[in-house]
Amino acid sequence: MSGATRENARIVFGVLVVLAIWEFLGSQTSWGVAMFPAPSRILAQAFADRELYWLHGLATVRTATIGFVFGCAAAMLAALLFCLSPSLELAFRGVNIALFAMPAIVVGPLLVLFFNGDWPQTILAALMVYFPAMSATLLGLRQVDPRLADLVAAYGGGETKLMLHVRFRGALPSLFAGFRVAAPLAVLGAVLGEFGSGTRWGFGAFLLSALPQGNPARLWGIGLAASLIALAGYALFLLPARRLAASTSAVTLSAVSPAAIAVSSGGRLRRIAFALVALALPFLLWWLMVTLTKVSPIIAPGPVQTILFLFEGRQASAARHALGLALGQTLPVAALGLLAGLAFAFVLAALSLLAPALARALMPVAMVAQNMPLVAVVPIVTLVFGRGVTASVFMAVLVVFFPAYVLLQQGFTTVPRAASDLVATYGGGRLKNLVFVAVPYSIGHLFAAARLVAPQALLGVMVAEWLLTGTGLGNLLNVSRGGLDYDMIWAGALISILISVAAYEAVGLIERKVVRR
Amino acid sequence: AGTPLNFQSIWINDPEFSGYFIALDKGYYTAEGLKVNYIPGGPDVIPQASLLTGKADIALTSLIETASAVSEKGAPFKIVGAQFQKSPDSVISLEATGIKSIKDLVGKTVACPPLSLGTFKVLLGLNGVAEDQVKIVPYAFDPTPLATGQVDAVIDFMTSLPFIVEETSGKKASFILFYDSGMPFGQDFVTVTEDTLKNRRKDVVAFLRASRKGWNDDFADPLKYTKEFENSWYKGNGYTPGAAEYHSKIQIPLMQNPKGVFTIDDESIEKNIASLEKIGVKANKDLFDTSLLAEL
Amino acid sequence: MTYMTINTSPTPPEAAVDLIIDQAGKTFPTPRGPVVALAPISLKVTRGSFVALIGPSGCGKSTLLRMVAGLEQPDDGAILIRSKHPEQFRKEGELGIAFQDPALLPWRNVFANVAFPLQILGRPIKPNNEKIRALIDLVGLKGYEDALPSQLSGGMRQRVAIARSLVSDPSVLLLDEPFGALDQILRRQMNLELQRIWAARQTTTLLVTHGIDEAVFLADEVVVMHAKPGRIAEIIKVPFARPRTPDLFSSPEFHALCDTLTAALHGPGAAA
Amino acid sequence: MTYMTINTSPTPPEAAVDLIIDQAGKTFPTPRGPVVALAPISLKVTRGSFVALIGPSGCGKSTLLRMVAGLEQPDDGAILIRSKHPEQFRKEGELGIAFQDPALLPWRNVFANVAFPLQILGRPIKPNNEKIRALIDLVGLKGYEDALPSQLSGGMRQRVAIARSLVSDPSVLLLDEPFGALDQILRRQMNLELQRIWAARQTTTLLVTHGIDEAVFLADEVVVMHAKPGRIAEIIKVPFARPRTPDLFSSPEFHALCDTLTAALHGPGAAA
Ligand SMILES: Nc1ncnc2c1ncn2[C@@H]1O[C@H](COP(=O)(O)OP(=O)(O)OP(=O)(O)O)[C@@H](O)[C@H]1O
Ligand SMILES: Nc1ncnc2c1ncn2[C@@H]1O[C@H](COP(=O)(O)OP(=O)(O)OP(=O)(O)O)[C@@H](O)[C@H]1O
Ligand SMILES: O=C([O-])O
Ligand SMILES: [Mg+2]
Ligand SMILES: [Mg+2]
Repeated sequence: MSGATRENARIVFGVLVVLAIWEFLGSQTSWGVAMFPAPSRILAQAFADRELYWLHGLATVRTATIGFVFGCAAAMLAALLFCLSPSLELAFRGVNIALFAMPAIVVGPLLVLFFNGDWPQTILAALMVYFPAMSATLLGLRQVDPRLADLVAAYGGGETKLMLHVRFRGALPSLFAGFRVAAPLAVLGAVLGEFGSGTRWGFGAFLLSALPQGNPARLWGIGLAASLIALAGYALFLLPARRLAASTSAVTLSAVSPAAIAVSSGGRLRRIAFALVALALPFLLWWLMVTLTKVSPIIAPGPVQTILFLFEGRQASAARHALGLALGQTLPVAALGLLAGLAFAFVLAALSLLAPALARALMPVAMVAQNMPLVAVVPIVTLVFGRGVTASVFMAVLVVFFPAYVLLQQGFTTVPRAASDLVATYGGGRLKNLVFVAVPYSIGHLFAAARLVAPQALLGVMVAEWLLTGTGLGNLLNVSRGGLDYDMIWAGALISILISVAAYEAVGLIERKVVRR
Repeated sequence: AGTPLNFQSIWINDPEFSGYFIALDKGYYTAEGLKVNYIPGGPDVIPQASLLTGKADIALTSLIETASAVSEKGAPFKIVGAQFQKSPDSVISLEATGIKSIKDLVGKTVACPPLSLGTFKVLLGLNGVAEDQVKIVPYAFDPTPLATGQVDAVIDFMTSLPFIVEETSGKKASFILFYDSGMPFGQDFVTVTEDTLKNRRKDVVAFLRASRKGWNDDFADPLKYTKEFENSWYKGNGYTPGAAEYHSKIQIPLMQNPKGVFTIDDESIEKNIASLEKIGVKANKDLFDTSLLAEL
Repeated sequence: MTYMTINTSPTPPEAAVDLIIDQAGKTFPTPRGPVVALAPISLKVTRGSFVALIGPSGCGKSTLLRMVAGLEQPDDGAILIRSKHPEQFRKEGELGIAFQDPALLPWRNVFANVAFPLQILGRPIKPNNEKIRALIDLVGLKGYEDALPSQLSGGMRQRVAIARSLVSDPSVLLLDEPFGALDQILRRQMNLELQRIWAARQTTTLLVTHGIDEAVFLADEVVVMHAKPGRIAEIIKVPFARPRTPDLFSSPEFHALCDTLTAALHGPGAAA
Repeated sequence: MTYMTINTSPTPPEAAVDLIIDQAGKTFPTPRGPVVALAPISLKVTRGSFVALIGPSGCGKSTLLRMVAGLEQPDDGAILIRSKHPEQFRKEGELGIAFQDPALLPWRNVFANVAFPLQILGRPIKPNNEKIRALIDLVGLKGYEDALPSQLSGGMRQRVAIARSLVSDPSVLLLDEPFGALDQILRRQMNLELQRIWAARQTTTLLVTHGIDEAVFLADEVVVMHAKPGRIAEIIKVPFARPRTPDLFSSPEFHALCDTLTAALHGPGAAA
């Protein structure tokens, strides 16, 4: 039996043990019966519900697929444009982050207002997909081997030829990493959208209707089924990506670090100028949208109204106070969530180098956890972590780690063999390879991952606040929508987006410091 | 009238809306010349907002949100009827916990939806309980914490939860209506904008009339429709037949009024306004327009 | 200003000048301060001549070639190929280049790598199939058309790059140590082939090499460079008649010239 | 089974064998079918001897070196260094290697690239500062300690790789065409330095080279390989006394041996 087979056998054994323990806890303990249903019960319930699974599942798959296609198409197009014109990327950075960092609790109700049918959840899925997929693709397009760029230039090829013949092909593994991020996120977005939008079909709707029925086996079954669909989406793009990565990484090491290539150039003044444009553009688009659609200002206040809400009139100081209080609760936890999420993503990605079989075994578990609708796991999370900071950070990690993990793992797989060979000849094992080669080589991916996590962490904590702790910005926004207090909602969204942008830029600043020494 | 009447519901399809389903299925709306387009609700669906964007012409809303939108944001809403005379909002607990009145919540943990938090706190105050005497945690529609004893009580509609908790935990559950504890509110108020009221008054009246017919059918034989809708309107909504039956029956007394379902009169308006005042929401009688009911 | 002019042996007075380098130098800014890769140098190369560049490691040979290809901008001065700026000239598809590092596209097999310049130049591949195969054959890689770079040895990769530099039938050819990873037998073969191709097409060729014998065998003139700063130290004409045959390698005149060149390389100003 | 044994000239009968290659061959599976990079070969190298490998491009020299370093597994047979499997042996930090490609880590400057093996081996850098600087000096890169690979010429990069291969004081040294990108002057210098280091530390050395003169100058024995399939054709002893000085290059015996080697390379079984 080869080493790999033996390791796989050990993992199968491990999985069986875990299942057995789960079965025992889920059927023999009172709390298990109530909130941690045994696999057998989940399966039995799912079998009884099979017709519903079919109806709801079909809707979710359709919504997620359409959202995936739209989101990825937009991501690819945007990445292409941003690669061709880094200035454009700088200018649109604010819009990009805003699209990504917009809390679902805020977007959901708005989408439901302006779109009919399956569109709200489809658009939510596309929105969740867009930014991570765009980031991954852009990273791949940018990290072109300078030797190949020289070759194209020497034959008179311009940016178009370079794009066509080198960048596209070189970015394929990253594109597939983007797809791998996007597929589960599309499912998550669809489920989240269905959960809120009042649609009748889809796992989100199924979940919502199952939730008050006190039937944890059904709840977990729905969650696991949604996770499996997400996992299938992930796996779909994993196999071709593996093959692609092998044929894409250069045989020899380029003299230029790939991360150094992707770091945007330009003087400080230019960067500041574009940062201002980036800041202004979302406001401009916001104003345009509000003005053109002529929506009631009660629901869609423009930028001016929102700023006035915060700084003028009787309610301003009360509003600022409420927001300040909420932020004071949310921000520290979000910072923790960011670090914890990144750390978890890093550990998981590192395991894919250090203990590939273990990583293969952990991956589905982590994916299921990430895609398990949070509402379904609230009771068990509460049981294990309570309702304090730990629980919030845990929920944030669940929400956050996945895109970061995929990007990191992608970075690790593009390391040219020549570099790993060097470590091997000096007796270095996987750990040294990770520390001395894989991490520095894919430092660009590491920072890209951190930039993704920064806005996500805030969102994750807000979800936890809404479901678990009833504090902070997440709770404030949730409560405000009941009171139709859209001024507060937009103000809160605005502030959370500004914070996300700031975090994103801070990561970029650190990257520039680290990469260009 | 060829223009459809978009009707925004307040929650996902369940027995809470049987009357409308009956009216739809039996063609009561069509008979009135209406083309009603039923839009289900959900956690992200804010019916008042649907009215404001024009997505809906008529909506079921909660009073607190509607009233505060009118008084604080100047929203042009009018309430033309109330589906529930008494709101099903309740404190629900296991009987064994011994919570018989709001006072008994002292020292207990209560799961409360963030949206109801303000109301609940006032309710505590009205019953002489200080806020910090009760531990309040967020509630997200899941009865598991109650069934497992993670919390002592939850704030939710009593229309299905007590049944479900009894089924799953095997223990008797009980509820205390907010209505009966100093907070008399109605629920699922039929709401329109002033524009709609002006331009489509006839349609709104017709809607109320047809809907009332539907509800009357339901009151006459709730179980018949529960069965009937199991594979149509309710399909996929997670209810067991038992829970649906329980829901259908228990809600009827909360809706019925000698003058017919949807009735609002001076007395109920006063009660509702008084309750609003208790939680600090200003409202006056103009919020309600009872003249349409008079035309039914 | 004086030019160091290089002509093919019996120069007709009107011989066109293909390459003019006029006081072009290159200094790289680095965090540790500017590095002078090449002091301003001037050079003229007439059409169809074969010029070899030799000089110690780091003396700016690659930098010079990259400037001629328009991949680096000279700090001052100018570079003109056939009266055009390099950026303009290379668009015409008349430039062939083999870098010091083979720079193959890892996802393309040998055939597609050799064909790559044609694609960049927007020329069709199909009609050139035969030519591509012939070039692959020429560099001894027949049978490896479908192999990926990762499946080739170091010398094989370099040979792919040589074939690629010739595929566009360039009229100006820049070769940066193209035979560095080849054994002597193959190297001699490639020298002969290169001479044949050059003669047949009158390709103006700049060859960077560390092989003094190779330089003497192939070139009309050998440009000897010195380092610190990189500069042209001397230009030595090679008087041997064309076509040159392998017995030249064993002729005493050949050895004498090689010795002269070795001395020039060692010359008084030559830094280690 | 017969071994081709290589010994340092006056072999004491008990001379330890550092490297045993026993019927080790390597076939790469490719989509186009298996490629025999190396037919099963056997070879013994005694401790402290210097062996040069020469052979045409693609004959399996790099593959052989990579198998010795444990980077490729032989299909069959075995390879033992000091009675250990390569994977085991290299952990001891007794192996030094310079690949055909310099493989510098682009984010590390010259100093840190040279120091890299020490870090992998878990040895401290500080106490070795002087040694690292001396090695950088040895390869002529004094003053470039802080330069990044992208700021170096091709030959300079290769020299960094040479310095790196020596930094761990290896007792077994594998060098894959380390001087390919160097000019002849520097190459001779490096040849002499390599001989000095080898002699001082009795480092068992395997050197892949295309320079027949280099092979003869440095090696105790020259392994001549042929291609298609890659195999050992002949092993030729080099009888010249140690230490060898540059005048050896001009001695008639030296030239005679080089001619013998050239003939062996061309030999009847040598494919193009
Ligand atoms: N991008 C760069 N940044 C900084 N310095 C550079 C850069 N490119 C080259 N140099 C420096 O310029 C000098 C000349 O480099 P070049 O590559 O032209 O040398 P070369 O003659 O081709 O040497 P070799 O024979 O080793 O290839 C070297 O000292 C090198 O360090
Ligand atoms: N990973 C691989 N996959 C398939 N074939 C390979 C692989 N590595 C090497 N080969 C083949 O094995 C043969 C020997 O390659 P190797 O690199 O050992 O040659 P070499 O003697 O070092 O040549 P050179 O002097 O050109 O570097 C070549 O024909 C090459 O195509
Ligand atoms: O259902 C949620 O994942 O929030
Ligand atoms: Mg060079
Ligand atoms: Mg090799």
